[in-house]
Amino acid sequence: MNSAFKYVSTDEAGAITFFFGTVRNSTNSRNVEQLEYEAYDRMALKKMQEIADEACRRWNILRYVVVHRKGTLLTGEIAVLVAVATPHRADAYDASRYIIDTLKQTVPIWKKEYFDDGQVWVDAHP
Amino acid sequence: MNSAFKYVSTDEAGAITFFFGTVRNSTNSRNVEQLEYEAYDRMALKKMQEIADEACRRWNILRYVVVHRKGTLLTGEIAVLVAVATPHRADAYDASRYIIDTLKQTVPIWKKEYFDDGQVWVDAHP
Amino acid sequence: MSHRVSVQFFGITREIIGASTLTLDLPQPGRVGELLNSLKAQYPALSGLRSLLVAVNGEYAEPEDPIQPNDEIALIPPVSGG
Amino acid sequence: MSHRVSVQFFGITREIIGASTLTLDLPQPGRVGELLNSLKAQYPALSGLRSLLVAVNGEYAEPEDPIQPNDEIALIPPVSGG
Repeated sequence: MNSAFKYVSTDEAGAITFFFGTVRNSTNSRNVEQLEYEAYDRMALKKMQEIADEACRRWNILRYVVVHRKGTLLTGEIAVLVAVATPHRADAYDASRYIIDTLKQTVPIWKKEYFDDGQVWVDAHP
Repeated sequence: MNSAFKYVSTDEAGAITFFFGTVRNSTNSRNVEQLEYEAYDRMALKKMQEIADEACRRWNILRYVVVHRKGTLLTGEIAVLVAVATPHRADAYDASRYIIDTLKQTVPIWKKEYFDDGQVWVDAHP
Repeated sequence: MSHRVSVQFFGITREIIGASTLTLDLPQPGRVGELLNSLKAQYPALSGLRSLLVAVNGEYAEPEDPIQPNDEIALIPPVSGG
Repeated sequence: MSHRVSVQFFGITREIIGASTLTLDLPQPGRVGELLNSLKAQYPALSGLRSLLVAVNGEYAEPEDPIQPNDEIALIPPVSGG
């Protein structure tokens, strides 16, 4: 987090937003004990870069960081981080939200939730 | 920043947003050398609390931090920090933006910009 | 009959007035609008500001709101925090 | 005439197939839709997913897109990152 902040900081920035997706302890009131993220690495990195490039076309972005972890994560841990630095704050909010919304829709990463009584690939079934 | 993150982190949070307002090195292409913030302390704290309370009524906020610095700040320094933790990300973005937008409109804090050729109270005149 | 009120100034109004606090005599019961008009008459530069509000006890007040003795009064030029 | 393609599986499709990679014979020139149909016929549980896409060389592909030898093919069940 500190290194991401140092990286996006620049004298031209007036606004910096950070979004952290963290592991919640419950889904639909079932108790989540841990998560596991699996990724199609090559395509996930490519898609994340495409999303960041598109954000840079749409908004005046000075610097950004997008990171997604994989493997086993426990409650409270950070799964995804999006940091955006812009001259003015509307761009920082809009770009950050675009990046995380699009990432969740298109980047090939899969989340499995482990409950005390079973495990589920999130959103796999209708 | 780390202490703010630790404070807002909670096992029920799925999303945490941070907004940092930082000192930009230029305004209308004039070179800003430093800023000075002056506050009507008692009222500023009261107004910031009112804004946070209203945000907690409108959105499902688990934890928040709102901090505004005063005194002399140099380019790149953080002037204001808004951190919001919520179960779902839309609330974290909406609440964060509401808090900073309303803070800028209503909290009695004044910013003076120092240029190489003079100084100006921001937005004081039409 | 009049009463004295103490008024706080910040930012550009502090610089226009040349002081952080002034003690003024207001007709009793004073109103926020009267205070504003009296200050603008004494310090014409106040009228050049984009806006000028009065806070009474830490709350934005309307021109017709009364001012009581011991109220905490402050002039609020356009804010620019954040 | 047919050619062999290697297909990667992730998440729930990896569990349904029981493998991370399969080598399949496809009629030449194969199409994405044929690949999908052939897999769904062999593994009916794939049809129960909310969506099922195919990526060719790291790009989402349409059913009519061709599959060339040496293409990198992957089955993409509903994503849930973030």
